[in-house]
Amino acid sequence: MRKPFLRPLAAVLLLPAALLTACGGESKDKAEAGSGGNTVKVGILHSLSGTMSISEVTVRNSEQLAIDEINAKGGVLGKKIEPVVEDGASDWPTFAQKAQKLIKKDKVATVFGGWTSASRKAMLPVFERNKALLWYPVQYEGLESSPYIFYTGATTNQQIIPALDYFKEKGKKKLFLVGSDYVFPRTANKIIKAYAKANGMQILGEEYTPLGNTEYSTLVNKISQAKPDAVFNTLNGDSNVAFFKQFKGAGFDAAKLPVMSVSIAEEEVKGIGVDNVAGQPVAWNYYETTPGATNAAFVKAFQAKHKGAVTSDPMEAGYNAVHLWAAAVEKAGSTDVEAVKKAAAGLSLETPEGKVTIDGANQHVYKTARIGVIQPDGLIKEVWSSKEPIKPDPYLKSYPWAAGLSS
Amino acid sequence: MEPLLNQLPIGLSIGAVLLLIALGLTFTFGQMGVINMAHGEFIMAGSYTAYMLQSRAGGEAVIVALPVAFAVAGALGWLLERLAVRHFYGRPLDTLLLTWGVSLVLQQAARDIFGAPNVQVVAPSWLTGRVTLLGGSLPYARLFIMGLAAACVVGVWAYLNRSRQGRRMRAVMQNRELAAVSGVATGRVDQLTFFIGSGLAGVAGVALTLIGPVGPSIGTYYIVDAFLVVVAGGLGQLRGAVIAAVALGMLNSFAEFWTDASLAKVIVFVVIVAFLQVRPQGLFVLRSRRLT
Amino acid sequence: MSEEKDGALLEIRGLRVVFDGFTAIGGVDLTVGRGELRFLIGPNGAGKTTLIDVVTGLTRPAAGSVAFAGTELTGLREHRIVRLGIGRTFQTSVVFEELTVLENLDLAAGFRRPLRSLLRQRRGVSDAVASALDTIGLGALAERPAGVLSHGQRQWLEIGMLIAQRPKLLLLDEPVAGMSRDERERTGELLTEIAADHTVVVVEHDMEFLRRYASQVTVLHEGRVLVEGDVAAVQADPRVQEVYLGRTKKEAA
Amino acid sequence: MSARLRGYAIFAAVALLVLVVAPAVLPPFRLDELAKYLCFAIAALGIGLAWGQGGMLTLGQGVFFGLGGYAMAMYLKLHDAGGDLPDFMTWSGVEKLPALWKPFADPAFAIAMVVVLPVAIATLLGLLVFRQRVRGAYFAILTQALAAAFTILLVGRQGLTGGTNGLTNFYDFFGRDPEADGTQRLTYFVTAGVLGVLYLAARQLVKSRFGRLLVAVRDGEDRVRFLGYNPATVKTVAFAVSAGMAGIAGALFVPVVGIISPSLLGVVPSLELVVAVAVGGRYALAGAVLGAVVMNYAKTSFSEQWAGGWLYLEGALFILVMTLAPKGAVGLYEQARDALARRRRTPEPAAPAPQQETQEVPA
Repeated sequence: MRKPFLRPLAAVLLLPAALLTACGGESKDKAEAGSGGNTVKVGILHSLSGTMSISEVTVRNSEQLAIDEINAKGGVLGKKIEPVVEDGASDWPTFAQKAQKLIKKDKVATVFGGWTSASRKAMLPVFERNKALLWYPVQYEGLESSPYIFYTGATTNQQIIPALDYFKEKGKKKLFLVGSDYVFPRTANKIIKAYAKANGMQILGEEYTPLGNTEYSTLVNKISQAKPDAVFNTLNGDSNVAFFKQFKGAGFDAAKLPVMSVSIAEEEVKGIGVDNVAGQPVAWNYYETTPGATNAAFVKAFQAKHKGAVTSDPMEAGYNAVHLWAAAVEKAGSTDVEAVKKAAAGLSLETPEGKVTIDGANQHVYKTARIGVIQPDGLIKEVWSSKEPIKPDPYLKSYPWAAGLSS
Repeated sequence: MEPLLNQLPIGLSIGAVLLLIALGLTFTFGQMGVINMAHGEFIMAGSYTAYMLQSRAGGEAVIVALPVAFAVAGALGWLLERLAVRHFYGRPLDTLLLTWGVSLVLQQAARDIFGAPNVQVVAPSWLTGRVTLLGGSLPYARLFIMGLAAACVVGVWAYLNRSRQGRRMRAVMQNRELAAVSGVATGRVDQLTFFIGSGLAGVAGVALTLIGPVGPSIGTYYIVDAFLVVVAGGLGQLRGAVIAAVALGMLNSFAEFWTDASLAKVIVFVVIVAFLQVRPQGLFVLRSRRLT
Repeated sequence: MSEEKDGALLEIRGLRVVFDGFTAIGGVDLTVGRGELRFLIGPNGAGKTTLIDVVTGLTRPAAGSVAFAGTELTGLREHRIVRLGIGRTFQTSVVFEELTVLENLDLAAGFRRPLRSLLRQRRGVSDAVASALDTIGLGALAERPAGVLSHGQRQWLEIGMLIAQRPKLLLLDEPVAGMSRDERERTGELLTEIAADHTVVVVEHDMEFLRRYASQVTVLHEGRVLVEGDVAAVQADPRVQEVYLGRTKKEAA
Repeated sequence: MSARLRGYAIFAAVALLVLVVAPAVLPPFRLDELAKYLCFAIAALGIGLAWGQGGMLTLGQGVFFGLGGYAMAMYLKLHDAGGDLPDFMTWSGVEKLPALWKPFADPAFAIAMVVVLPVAIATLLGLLVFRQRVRGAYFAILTQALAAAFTILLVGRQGLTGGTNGLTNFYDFFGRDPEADGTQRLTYFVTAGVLGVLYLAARQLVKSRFGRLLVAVRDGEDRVRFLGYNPATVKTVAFAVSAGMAGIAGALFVPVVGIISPSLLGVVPSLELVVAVAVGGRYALAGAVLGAVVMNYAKTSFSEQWAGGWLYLEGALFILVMTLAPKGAVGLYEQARDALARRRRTPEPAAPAPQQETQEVPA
């Protein structure tokens, strides 16, 4: 063998190792310079590329807005907030690794980030082991309460259960469950089934489709055969577009068969096509149309930066997360994780969705549940609300019918 | 029994979608052996063409867009053939990877031009109704897609079998060297083949706006299915593609009806692998005596 | 090779091959005895190569039987047939250009080796390979990749690979096509040498080559056996002259 | 002979760099990243073997990566649960440990499965597919569909597999905290060591008679049949070996990154591995390793700077490599080396060019 196999291998490992070395050296300097100066570093970790970027970029924008607002008022503890933005690339392991980078290399005071359950689950051990703080801004499936995560989106008893209460009030007794095949829909449907059992409702069908699925005629046929009173929809992303187009194509609309969606916010309505979803109910804690001066200011500030953009629930929850963290830091007088956690317990803040309070026991927030109806202009109008903030109960301990769900 | 009967037209309409997205591949993959991973992005180009025309043509954009999308996607395909693919004939695996690179670039370009979120294409008002068939309803949009698929098949068949250009194309496919010696300008034929194959993807893209999302990643949703149709149907076989598409559509429809959507996809894959055990070259094979 | 010189090695009976309705071979009987050197000739489309394809398993016959030393070959897969002791070359020589001449031969000699020896690196040169290398006279090029060989050298390498397989029956498909005069001469010598201790069937077009090296000849025409006999008799046969010279002269050239 | 010695010397130098220099100078976070790249390099090595040497373009290598990863993660999950149900099963509504999981409580079984599962599945698929002479583009598409189907299956069976979330949150990696710097350092060394050993083994395989046979099958599968070998067997073996390597890579990935999930094994990650191999140079094993490390490094650092740009870069790089340097970086290096060598000994008629330029992979 004349061909030296090993020589190219040298080039292989030398090059990146050299690059990494260079990088490493430089990063060490940076980290030391950053942590001691007169700024406070925070991490922002969302998918800026890949399938989830559509949604997550908007949250990054609202978090950035909150940081700008705080900095305009002098920052926290007299120091400006310096965001370090990382891309989770819609890939869960990347989230874990980037979280590690933010904590270990950038030594950030806290991280705001994540959207999918999977990304949160991937980051969770990183934050717990390193005793670092994550603020997670999206409604999720509950059954979790990490001491190092603050959950500013709704848990199930602040979104799913109120939506069911609404259906119950409207006299809907026969439900059909449609969801994308992943954790949130499966957990949500488990809760819905338990609720239905306790409240004399019937579940006529439960169907899951792969993420990114675009063929819904069979599913729509199954629904029309089952003849439910209402559909509970936990589909995700592009599947919603295909589902609603084909649902409408088969002759269904909100008057004939309401479809309660928990993943469609103002952002998504445009892509689905307003005429396909107009009149359909959705369940969230915040809408762009939510009344109040705080929201008016938020919407105005956001749209000043992003022309023609809408504001949605997760964006607002991300915006709140930054403000809540800043308030806790001020209260604690330090960015130290344990001190911030302690100060955050019971902390209240006026936000676009109204007054929210952090529940120290599980680090979720009290939120008002709101059912909205999609308007022909693409915005969502509130038609029902829980009147006052609901105490977060991620394990549904206060619901007797839910016993056994979280065991 | 009735719900089961409903699945028949549904299966047919899924088959029509599969056929529409795979038809272009019977040209590029079938006739030329080029695995064009950017095929999905040509579909996307067709969808965005409909979106762009909307502001001018309004509700009829979908109809106006059909020929325009054919031209736009076809031009993209032609460009791809001229700039890159033609250097790769005889190296199908390399083309596969090359065109995948192209597909990445096109996706990101769409994201930068049209934005990452899905956009809305409004269907013409006369396509919003439905007919009742076998106790279930079949939306006009689905009927339209079936009709379009049928029209494309007839068009392609006529082109391949009745026109001089088409006969040349088939000659080049069956024996490139011989065709070249017989005075067929194989380079021209290749360009045309690629143009038509990609153009058909554009037509499919327009049709898909009626039932699916319109966004930068839609190509990735269809590409694997499209190739499976061609693999099951047999290389370059129009007949095979039609039968395979309808069969897979039916299989999908009934498998999903009895199980669920996730399992249906797995079942389709298993059936195809099993099928290839019986017919490794797909449904229809052009027999030849050549070694390799 | 010490085979008994009597009895048939290859027996083809009633062979029919059909391609999409076209009958390539329409009922051929052919017997090749042990130790024989048999030439198969015939104009284009006569079915010569198809016949070899059937024997080696590349083409499935529509009807008929092919027996090799008493074993039925139809339906067996190619490598099984090779393992029974039948080797062939192709019209357009196929050698492995990335591999050296020696590696090509070594590979050909290898299928009888135990499986685990495959995982070891080749050390030294086995007897079969050495003698094959010697026979084809490419010793000087042993360590060069086969890609650099000339057309003639490739054909010899293919023949060498065939010998290295130690087959009982060799099927050569147009071994001198496209060769220069010198190369033909060299190939002819090679053929004589091989035929001394192998049973060989040669498909050939080249009449001059045939005259010089053939003994027994079978003439195929339109999928059937036209004539069989020794060279002189075949050449003198008017039917042969008609199919060769009467129709297209260039084919006989 | 001297080339061979030099080869060993360089291998030793690389080993020194990877095993001594990098751990000494890199901060733990970067070292962990490098470990991740090395995992991908192991999988790429397998692709180099199957595709570069054997001509089988496998677009479903993520499946085998996943099988290895899940086998390892299932053990870690059960170990953490300590007799209870793993956390994700609780919230997926699973009440009893599924039978499939039970044997994975035994670490020896789990580690064996890391290799056995991918090899078994690849062997089965190979026998089915190669025996029927499904190859080239058909094989590529089938493996791609396999990757798609496998991800859907994993995601759909949440109670069994953790669904889209995958398996994560491990507290105990063979008695150590997987997030601790010390453990990460250890997993780095283990990964680097495994890569080194597998590289040498793969190289030995390539040089063996089997390796020569594999190249022969790549360049002329039908011809090989007439040498008395069954190409289906040869290909199946190579495919299974490459699957086994992917499995090992996946298993190492779990402690290194702390998660295994369907997003790592789908169509795109599988393709990206192949891309890396092509960029590095598919015909040399070192090229595969080089490609995997460099491409993944580039991806990480690029997405840190300019997220959307990575797709452009990856796509463009790929188009350029395929058109201008189909043999990848290693091919360019060899060309440069040969050109240099030719210039040095000027008067002598140049040695025959290193094989033909356009090397065709049989369809």
